[in-house]
Amino acid sequence: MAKLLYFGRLSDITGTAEETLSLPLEVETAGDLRQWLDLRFECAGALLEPTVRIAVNSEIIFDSTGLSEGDEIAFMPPVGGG
Amino acid sequence: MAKLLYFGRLSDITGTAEETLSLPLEVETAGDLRQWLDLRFECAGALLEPTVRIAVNSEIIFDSTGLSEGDEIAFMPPVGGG
Amino acid sequence: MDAIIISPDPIDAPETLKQFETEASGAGGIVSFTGNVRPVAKFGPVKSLFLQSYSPLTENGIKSALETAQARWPLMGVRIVHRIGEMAPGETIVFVATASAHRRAAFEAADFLMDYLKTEAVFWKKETTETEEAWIEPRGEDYSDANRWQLEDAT
Amino acid sequence: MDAIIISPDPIDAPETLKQFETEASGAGGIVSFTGNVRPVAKFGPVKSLFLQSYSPLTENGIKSALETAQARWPLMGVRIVHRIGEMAPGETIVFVATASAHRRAAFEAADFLMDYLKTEAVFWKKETTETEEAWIEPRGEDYSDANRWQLEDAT
Repeated sequence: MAKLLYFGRLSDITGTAEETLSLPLEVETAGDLRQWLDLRFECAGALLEPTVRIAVNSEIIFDSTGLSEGDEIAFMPPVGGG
Repeated sequence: MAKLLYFGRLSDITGTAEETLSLPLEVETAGDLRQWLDLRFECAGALLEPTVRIAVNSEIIFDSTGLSEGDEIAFMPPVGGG
Repeated sequence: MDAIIISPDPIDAPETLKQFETEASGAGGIVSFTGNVRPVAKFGPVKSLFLQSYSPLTENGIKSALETAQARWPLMGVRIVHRIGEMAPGETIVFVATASAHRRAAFEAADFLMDYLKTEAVFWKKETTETEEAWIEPRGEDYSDANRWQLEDAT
Repeated sequence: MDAIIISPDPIDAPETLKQFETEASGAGGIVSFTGNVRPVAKFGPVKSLFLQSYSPLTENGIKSALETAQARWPLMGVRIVHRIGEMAPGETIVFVATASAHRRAAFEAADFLMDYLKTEAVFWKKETTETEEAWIEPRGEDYSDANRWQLEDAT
């Protein structure tokens, strides 16, 4: 199982801020997961935007990074506080 | 009679922060007064420095400005607060 | 008091400045920035603002920005307080204070930290008005403000 | 509260910020600068600092700088408090606060006003240490800081 987090406006699109699921066999990298989730949620590319960064276990990673069961995977649209 | 004010380090040189005196006949302009006072106080040019500005009745003036009895004449070395 | 605080508790900016000035006594210059929830947005009066963070990314990023500021300017103290959760118009979202013997250092470091917080700190914010809820992302102006510091690095 | 105060009374910076924030409520960003008497000078520990002004030149000059700032930046409020007379190390000499809907405007206006106060405001200051009394005039750095604003005017 992996824990998925959708921050900011992404939670409006996915309808949830957090979910736990088993990664499908065909999902090996973070990039694969983007594609798979974008289809699953019918996001029309919202999860594919390059400004949406992915963090795995609290580290920003590249789309080529491999994923493992047990990972906490966060989808982060552009950040900004203050 | 004119009122003379010496601000900042100038009062250390003149030995007074304020005095009242009749302007000598030969002192017609602010520049004349600088010269006359510099000799009188034996300032060795301290009052002649171009960074020392003169204000007459609360307005910064040029050395060529004429002086009158009743004026308040202030000698102001470089300013700065904060 | 910790140099960095991220919390849902209301921020009392003057009180925080008071504590900071006591701790940074001896500094010739202290600069503070207080950022408040704006009362009016594009689509009318603001009802509330929601700030989301992602621990420990948020904390780690701010800590790293603070260390960058300390390496770049001769600071005698830095304080960063950022609120998260739900807040009302006029309430304080962020308070930053810097202390230095040098006036310019205190100004620049506070300015730099605010640019970081606005464009790089790991927060998301949602503004609620009468008619809608909108997630607010940095404006072009915020990014160009932040880029000022990178350009200087290169020269 | 008046926008400009020049007085021998001690300055309570956090309290002044508090009053200012109340008056400037609705501003998204508030910047403050607090300048304190430094504890140590070139020639050892400072015993006291004496600030001399010349009324109404001092007031008129500061008023004019404040108007320049208001014309140049979209400010919702400005506060300038400057102490005169005798003061002790650690005590506040000057407090400046600016409020604006725009963060950069608040930072720049406060920075501009401090540069004015440091190099052009009509004050003279004498620092007393164990061994001597010295009148302090602006440093080259203060003048170059102040010139930043003139250079920008020309472009």
